[in-house]
Amino acid sequence: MDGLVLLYLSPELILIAASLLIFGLDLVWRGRGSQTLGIVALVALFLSLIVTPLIAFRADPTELLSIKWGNQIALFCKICGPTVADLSYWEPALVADAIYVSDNLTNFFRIIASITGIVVLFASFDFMRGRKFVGEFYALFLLAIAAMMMMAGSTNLLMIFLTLEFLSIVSYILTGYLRENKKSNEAAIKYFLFGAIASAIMLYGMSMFYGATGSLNLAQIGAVITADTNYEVLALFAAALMLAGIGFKIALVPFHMWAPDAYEGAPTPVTAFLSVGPKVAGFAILLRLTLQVIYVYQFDWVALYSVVAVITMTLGNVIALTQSNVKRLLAYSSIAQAGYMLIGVASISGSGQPLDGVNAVLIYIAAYLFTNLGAFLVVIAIENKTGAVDISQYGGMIKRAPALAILMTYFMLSLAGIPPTAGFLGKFFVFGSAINSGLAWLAVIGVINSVISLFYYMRVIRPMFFDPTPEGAQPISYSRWLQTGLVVTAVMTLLIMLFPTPLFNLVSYGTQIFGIAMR
Amino acid sequence: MDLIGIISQVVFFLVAALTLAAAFATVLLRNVFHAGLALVGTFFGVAAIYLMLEAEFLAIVQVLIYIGAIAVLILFAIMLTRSLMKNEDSGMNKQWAWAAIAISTLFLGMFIVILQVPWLLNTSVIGTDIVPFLGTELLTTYLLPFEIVSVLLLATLIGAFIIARE
Amino acid sequence: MINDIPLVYYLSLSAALFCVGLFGALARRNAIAVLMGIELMLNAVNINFVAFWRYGSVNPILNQAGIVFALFVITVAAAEAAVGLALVISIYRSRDTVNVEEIDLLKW
Amino acid sequence: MLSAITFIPLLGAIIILFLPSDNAIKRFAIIWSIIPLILATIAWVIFPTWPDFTLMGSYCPPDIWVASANTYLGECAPWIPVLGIQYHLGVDGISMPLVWLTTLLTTLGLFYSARVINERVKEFFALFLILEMGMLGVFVSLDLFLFYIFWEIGLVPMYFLIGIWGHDTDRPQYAAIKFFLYTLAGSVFMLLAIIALYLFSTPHTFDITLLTANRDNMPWAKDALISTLAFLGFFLAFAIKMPLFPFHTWLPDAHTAAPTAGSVILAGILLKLGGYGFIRILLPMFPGTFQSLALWIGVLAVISIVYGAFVAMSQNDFKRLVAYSSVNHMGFVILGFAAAAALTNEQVTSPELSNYFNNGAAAINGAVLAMFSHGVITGGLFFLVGMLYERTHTRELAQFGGFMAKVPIYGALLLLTAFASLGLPGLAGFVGEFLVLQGSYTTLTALTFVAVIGIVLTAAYFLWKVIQKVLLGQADEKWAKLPDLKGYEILTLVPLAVLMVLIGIYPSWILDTINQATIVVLKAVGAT
Amino acid sequence: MIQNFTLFIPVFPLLAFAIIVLLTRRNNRLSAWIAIVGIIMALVLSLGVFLESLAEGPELAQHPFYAAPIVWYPYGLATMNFGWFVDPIGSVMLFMVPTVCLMIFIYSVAYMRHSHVDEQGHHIQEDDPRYSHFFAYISLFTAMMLLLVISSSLLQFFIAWEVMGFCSYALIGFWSFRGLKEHHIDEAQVGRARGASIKAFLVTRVGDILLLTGMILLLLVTGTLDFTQMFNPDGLNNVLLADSPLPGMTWLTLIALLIFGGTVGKSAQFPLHIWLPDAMEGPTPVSALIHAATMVSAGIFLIIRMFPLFVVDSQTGGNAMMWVAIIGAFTAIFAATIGLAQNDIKRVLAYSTISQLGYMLAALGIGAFVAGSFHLIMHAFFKALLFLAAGAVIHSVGTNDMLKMGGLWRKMPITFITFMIGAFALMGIFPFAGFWSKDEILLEALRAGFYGEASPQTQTIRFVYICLAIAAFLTALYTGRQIFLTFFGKPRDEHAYEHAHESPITMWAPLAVLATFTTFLGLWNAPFIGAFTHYIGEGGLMGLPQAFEHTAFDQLAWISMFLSLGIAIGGLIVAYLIYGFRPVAAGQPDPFARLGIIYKVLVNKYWLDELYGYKINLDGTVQRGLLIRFAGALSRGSYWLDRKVIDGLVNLAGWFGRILARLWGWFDARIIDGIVNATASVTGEIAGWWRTMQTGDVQNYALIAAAGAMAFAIIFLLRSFT
Repeated sequence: MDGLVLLYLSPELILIAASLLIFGLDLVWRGRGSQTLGIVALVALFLSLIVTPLIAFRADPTELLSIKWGNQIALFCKICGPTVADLSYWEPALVADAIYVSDNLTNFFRIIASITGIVVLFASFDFMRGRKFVGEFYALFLLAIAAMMMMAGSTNLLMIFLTLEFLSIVSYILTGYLRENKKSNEAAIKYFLFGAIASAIMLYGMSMFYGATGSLNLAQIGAVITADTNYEVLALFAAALMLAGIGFKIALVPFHMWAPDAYEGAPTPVTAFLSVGPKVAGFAILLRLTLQVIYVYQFDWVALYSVVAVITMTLGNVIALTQSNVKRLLAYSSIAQAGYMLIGVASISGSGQPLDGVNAVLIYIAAYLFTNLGAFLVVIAIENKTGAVDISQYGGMIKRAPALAILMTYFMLSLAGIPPTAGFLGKFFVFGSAINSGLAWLAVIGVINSVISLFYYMRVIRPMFFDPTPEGAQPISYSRWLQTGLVVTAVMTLLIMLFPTPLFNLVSYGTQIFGIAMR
Repeated sequence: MDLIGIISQVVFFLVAALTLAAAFATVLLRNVFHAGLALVGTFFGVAAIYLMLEAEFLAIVQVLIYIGAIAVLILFAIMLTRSLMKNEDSGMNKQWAWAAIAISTLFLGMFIVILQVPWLLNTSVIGTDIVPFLGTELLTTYLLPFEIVSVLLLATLIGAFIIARE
Repeated sequence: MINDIPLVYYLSLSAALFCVGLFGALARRNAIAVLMGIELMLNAVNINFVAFWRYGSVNPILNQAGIVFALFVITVAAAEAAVGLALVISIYRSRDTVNVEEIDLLKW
Repeated sequence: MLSAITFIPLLGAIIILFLPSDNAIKRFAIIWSIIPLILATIAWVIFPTWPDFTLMGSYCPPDIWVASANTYLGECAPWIPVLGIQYHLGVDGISMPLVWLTTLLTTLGLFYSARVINERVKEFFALFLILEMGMLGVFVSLDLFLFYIFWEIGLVPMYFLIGIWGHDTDRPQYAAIKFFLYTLAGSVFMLLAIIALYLFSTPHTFDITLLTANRDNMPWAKDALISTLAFLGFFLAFAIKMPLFPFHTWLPDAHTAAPTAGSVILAGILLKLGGYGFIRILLPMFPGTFQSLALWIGVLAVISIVYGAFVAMSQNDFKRLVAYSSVNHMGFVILGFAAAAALTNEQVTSPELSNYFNNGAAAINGAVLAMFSHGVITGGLFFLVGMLYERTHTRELAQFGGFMAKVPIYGALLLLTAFASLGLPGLAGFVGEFLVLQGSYTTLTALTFVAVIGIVLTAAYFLWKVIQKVLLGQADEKWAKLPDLKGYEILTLVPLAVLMVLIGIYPSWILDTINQATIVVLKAVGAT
Repeated sequence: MIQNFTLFIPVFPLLAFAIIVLLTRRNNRLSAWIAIVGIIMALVLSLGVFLESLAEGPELAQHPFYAAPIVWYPYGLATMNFGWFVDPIGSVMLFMVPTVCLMIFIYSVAYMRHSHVDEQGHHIQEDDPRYSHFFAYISLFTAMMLLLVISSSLLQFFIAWEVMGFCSYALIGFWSFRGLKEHHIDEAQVGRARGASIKAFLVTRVGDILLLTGMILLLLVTGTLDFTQMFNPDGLNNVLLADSPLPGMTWLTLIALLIFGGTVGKSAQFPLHIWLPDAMEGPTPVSALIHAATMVSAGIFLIIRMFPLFVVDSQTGGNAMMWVAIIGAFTAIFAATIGLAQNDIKRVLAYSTISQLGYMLAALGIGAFVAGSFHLIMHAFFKALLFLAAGAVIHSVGTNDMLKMGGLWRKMPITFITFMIGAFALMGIFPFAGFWSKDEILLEALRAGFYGEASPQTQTIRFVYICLAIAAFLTALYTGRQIFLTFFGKPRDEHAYEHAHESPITMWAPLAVLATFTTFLGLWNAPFIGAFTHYIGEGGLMGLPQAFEHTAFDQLAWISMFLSLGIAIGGLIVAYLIYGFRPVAAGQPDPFARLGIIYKVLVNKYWLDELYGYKINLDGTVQRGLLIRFAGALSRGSYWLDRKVIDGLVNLAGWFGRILARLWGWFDARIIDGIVNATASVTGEIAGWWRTMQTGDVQNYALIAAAGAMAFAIIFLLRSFT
């Protein structure tokens, strides 16, 4: 494996190296200087964020700045060896043996993962002040982000299983991080047991695929299955079982039951991470699985995904109506948002139009990322100072922390999909692609759901503006880090709506390899 | 069918029956410690299956790690949580009936798929020892997963330490 | 040896073992028993992989994907067991029970 | 010019956030809201000489340039090229008066609230200016995507205005969320319709002028199912906002709960967004579908008229009565649009049937003028109700009486507004109603006989409930020391009163502007 | 060339109105003067135009003074223009209206000063608290009447018509509110005025919407509302004769009847007459203004303006004119009967006005265009005179009730003389105006009914003649009764009698002027002079050039003249026998009451008020009857519908949700009893219900997940089999 190839693994390697460094430093400083460890983690994440475009660039004289977001693919495969292939489009044959691919989609998710990491770190600096095992927390968190990135890049059943388990295990540890807190413990054990069972079921599905095709690589499995239609039984049966594992990660309905409890129990920064990280990586795997393996049986998986999407949205939105704990409400809200994303996946039609399912999912992910993290940042800011987690305790927030109240309103509106926000753009694309691929009924149900969702999003805002401030409540101050986090997420939520072209370029670059790029 | 074939079939059924019995025991025995021991029995059965499938290295790994490490770990955990002394009544929870029904239909489905799907069948004889090839493959093709697993184990080590430390 | 015992036997054995493991995971009250169930399920999957490798692969010597996968499954199972038991012990320490049904502080 | 008018209020709102003291905010807000009023007046005054399509230093793709020949003060800028979305603003004869009315009512609303609102002043004025931006945006945007965004922007500030500053006796929070949910439920179906239009138009576009211009060779127009569904999507959103009969139940709650300035804007402008939608989107883009459904929409309109009047008659809360009167008046507007839509193609195009064309144009003129004058009249009415509430702290009609003697100036203005509202000729209400009737007798003759009964009912409930109960009869002792209107209150009402009389006596100063646009719309309708 | 300034005629009173309202509200004297100056300038200009049109002569009918410069509003490619239109009958109206109004203005300067005895017992003369308002309203009223007379388009006509309706509402309701300190009017009067004003406005409003509909249908069918273009021959013949949506009726007939509906509302004809008697609650000059000079005559003037429409309709077989005649005649006799039984001096005159209006409509109905218009002009003068005189009586005696008066001729000689002149004119006694115009109508009716050639209408014209004859007799009877009750016989109320005094000069001067007009104006159309007939009749009608044939004063004319004179004097004699011979003593019931049931019916005005459901009692309370109670119920019903049904859809869903929850609870109590009470809506119910799926037991979760995965896998399995 020559040095050049390592370049295409650099984001993950940087993060892993940084986490090892943090472990080491923590050992040496024996618990002091936890703040600097945080800074190290932040620097590592920024580094990986900057390195990704560097990998993606490819000197192209024809382009304006002679820089083209090329699509080299670093393949780590048996036959072709760890070589760098310069492909404009993703032929399965070429990448038949690849275990791990660092292509456009991976780069897209690397950017998303590193941004998630940065924002969640902003949130956790405050939270971690004065707790034990701070160094370990940051190190494990970096590993989790690395696992996310690797999940996006893996095109091999083994790699998918491994990275998924890696992310799960680190998440279990992070969820159970507050040892003395009963809820955190319970959340961790529940998350662990549910996750272990789900991944076992997924494993069984994977073994089925291996049995039928003799290979672990997605592209090869896809080729074999599309070639011979009497594999349809196996393909769908195994895919359904695999959906258990992936569904668990994304928290789609039949597999979502762990989410509300885990979100409520886990420390809030970890909840923020859980609500975005695994969900987004899960969609990366779902995209690869759908587009490369079972793409030919369009009727089946469209039906499956639409049904699951409808149940997920409706159940998520409806139950959220009666929640009074903010974290639990946001849990059900993120389940519902997963439902909207699944509409995008269900309406993938390869029509090459901008309003295609693939673009819709990636845009929705970007929009959801900033909005949800923003909302969690506000929750964290409030919880850090007042420990309030229930909506009723949010009384008169407009007086105590006007900026927080206004931002929370903005984020809630974005989640509900009210226009001047990124959430609206995401929903617009998702419903547009649904109509475009003939699933108009799905769009209608989606739209009704977003109206229902407005009700509980407004329930969060109502006490802030209308209820009187509880007596003896002094204004809420929050650290500079949280401020920067809030500013970043709010500005991005607005910018995505007002000047979406850069995001569209990134997304079309991301989907280029599937030949459904947005011209 | 020659004599060796019959013998091997008999041996397979014997081993399979033993493994399944041990598995059922693990699941049904009320006393968790006895269940732990039954689990060890199952692991031995699985190791035997590997031997029959000419994956000797894996059989040894199974015995060493599963029985040596994981089963022991589980037994320690049982002792640590003193559920040994407490004589719990039936180990089943309220929903075992529903679970039984669901799982039997799942098994039925799996069985149909197993019978139905045209699995790849190219019976080739393994002459030599495959372990060195396994080694090379591990360090060439599957080098990346190998590294990832190492980091995973490190993380687990530290994580378990954080959570369970006194 | 290979053609005496058809592949289907192994697969059905692994399916049975998987279902027993799943039943153990879903029906047992003790958390550790659930863990045992999970281990059973993972073992069943390993049997599956090794069987497919032995019967299915064109060149079982050079292409030992099944065995490699089994190996990784074992290691991950070990890691999972470690974390799982750590969690069980910490739950036991704070709630003095490992009965899964009683761990329902977080609901509705 | 239009971008300036739309975004100056937003700039004002942002500046307000940084102003220290309350009355600094109040003074600033009032002065700041006068700027868009002046700009709108200038735009309207130079209307006859409007350069046909001035490109304010912005580039419009050629087909959009051709299609928006009849809109003025156009501004174009590429916004989201991937989806073909243009930041395309433009104004024509129909939207210009409504833009002007928005700026006027906002200035008056702010001017009045400066004296009345004293707690959480900063939020009130900031939200008010954002609301103004939302409303102005809807009237000026010619791109469906932009239209939808401004449509929704208007909702949030109104929700807070009703919720926070509403009268706590009328469950303001319930009314606020009901308003928000009703309008949102309608507008999300409009979103689906917009997307459907985008997907099924040959050069994928959101541009209103483009969709109207070459509507006939667009796939969505040819396919009956899509055009009907899209039509119903838009219709639902506008009918809820309008409010048309079955969808009106949010209006009384929202009105009674909203603060005075809030309900002035709610009745004055927000109801007109629905009407504007009818004339800008439904009529030009779906003439065939609208024509086939014109009778049913007419029936709903007439029910609104008669039903609104009857329910208003049984109210004993002054504000609720005025709210239901809005349902009554808006019924006429929709009747006008339905009548214009019911014109068959050959009636619109053939020269010898020009009588039908003229009456159709009268219907649209009447509807748009009715919207404008209803904005002025009901704005005035809500101010009067607010002023009465400030003095008597009750809106119970039964407790008033003999105020004509006690507070003569207030009495005179209420008399003028009430009679304008019930459509006395010589005042604003009549001209709009007469034109609508002129148009609707042409096509929906039978329905109009019932609508005309509505006029008598309107007169009945206004005289009976408003003038009889409030002004006439024997004054009660407890109102002995009732103060008459103060300076600022009179100053708020004078512009509206002058407008009412001006429109009533010589309506052609506003109808010239509207008529120009109506002819264009009707010709476009007949183009098939 | 003065006619170019006709548009300024209404401007002067309008200007006066604006000045009074905006500037001189405080100063009563100044406002009165401004109003009078405004009306005088209008009168001067009108007389100028009148004289110029007289000079122009009869062919003014075919090409009148007309211009429509003002573009009121554009609609589509056409525009609606306003301007002025003066034809012969228009010019005569221009002469009559300002003159009578001027008299009323001068009269009301004094009338609006109230005298009352305060605690110390001495008289205080003070102006009405809203003195200037009164003059503002009557200036606006006159301005609108003048605008109506000169309007060139039916829409302009309609606008003036409706604003006049508003002014009548305001003036009738002039005393409908009272400040805390004011005591010039009592509680009952405030209540009655309040009821009367709204009744007047609403009833006329019903008439107005009929006119509005007719007007718009006319605009729809002929494409224009301009008087000059409306009656062009081809427009009238082909377009209007197409069949209208209503069966068996052409467009022309439908429009004509709708327009006549407007007149019925405004001029208080039979079905819609109930508002006029109650409108007496307003100050007397207002009653004079409304019920003599302007408002009611506007209704008749509308029929006169639209007469070509009616003529063509009757020529082409329509029955619009026949209906006008029948309703006119019936109202004449119907109102006259009620007039007999009224004790309020003003109500008698009110019913007499309704009856006389019925006369004019009957004349127009049988085609006697000239006679009808002449009677309109004459009636304006002598009815204004009667009202003002009655006002003088009330002002001095302090009460309206005739039973409390008697023998006033000594105390108020001038009022007595002028009242007598007016009464004789009303009865149609020889030298006075009424005689000539009423006789003319009876003559026309007689000639057309009995001596003209047989035509489908002769039966109706005979019926009309008989009604008019009886009505003439009854008119004489009730006028005589009025004279004897008020002026002759012994004073029945001592207090009222000694309180009575002659009215000041500003009040009796107008009476004198009107009296002179009443006596001499009749000669204008006397049999041999016939100047009026020549001027109005010769030119024919707009669009119908052939003139009204003017039959010489033949021997039949003599007979009908004596016949009508005889009827009038006979009525007077009968009245004298009942009331004059043995004057009614104080406290004695009205001798007419001896008729028993007939009297009761007439006193209760045929119980029409109760039928309509809006009877205003003497004490000012309003007795709600059938129609109004029905409307109230309907409105409460629709409000309930609005609250419960439509708004309740959401709550209804909540109710449905609760049923579902209870059903579920029945067989699974363990889960349900744990539910937090769900929100109102069904989504809330379901949410609360689904929420409990989250039982907290992770194995439960895992089971659902496994079952889900298994379900998907099995479904796919089954699907791939089929």
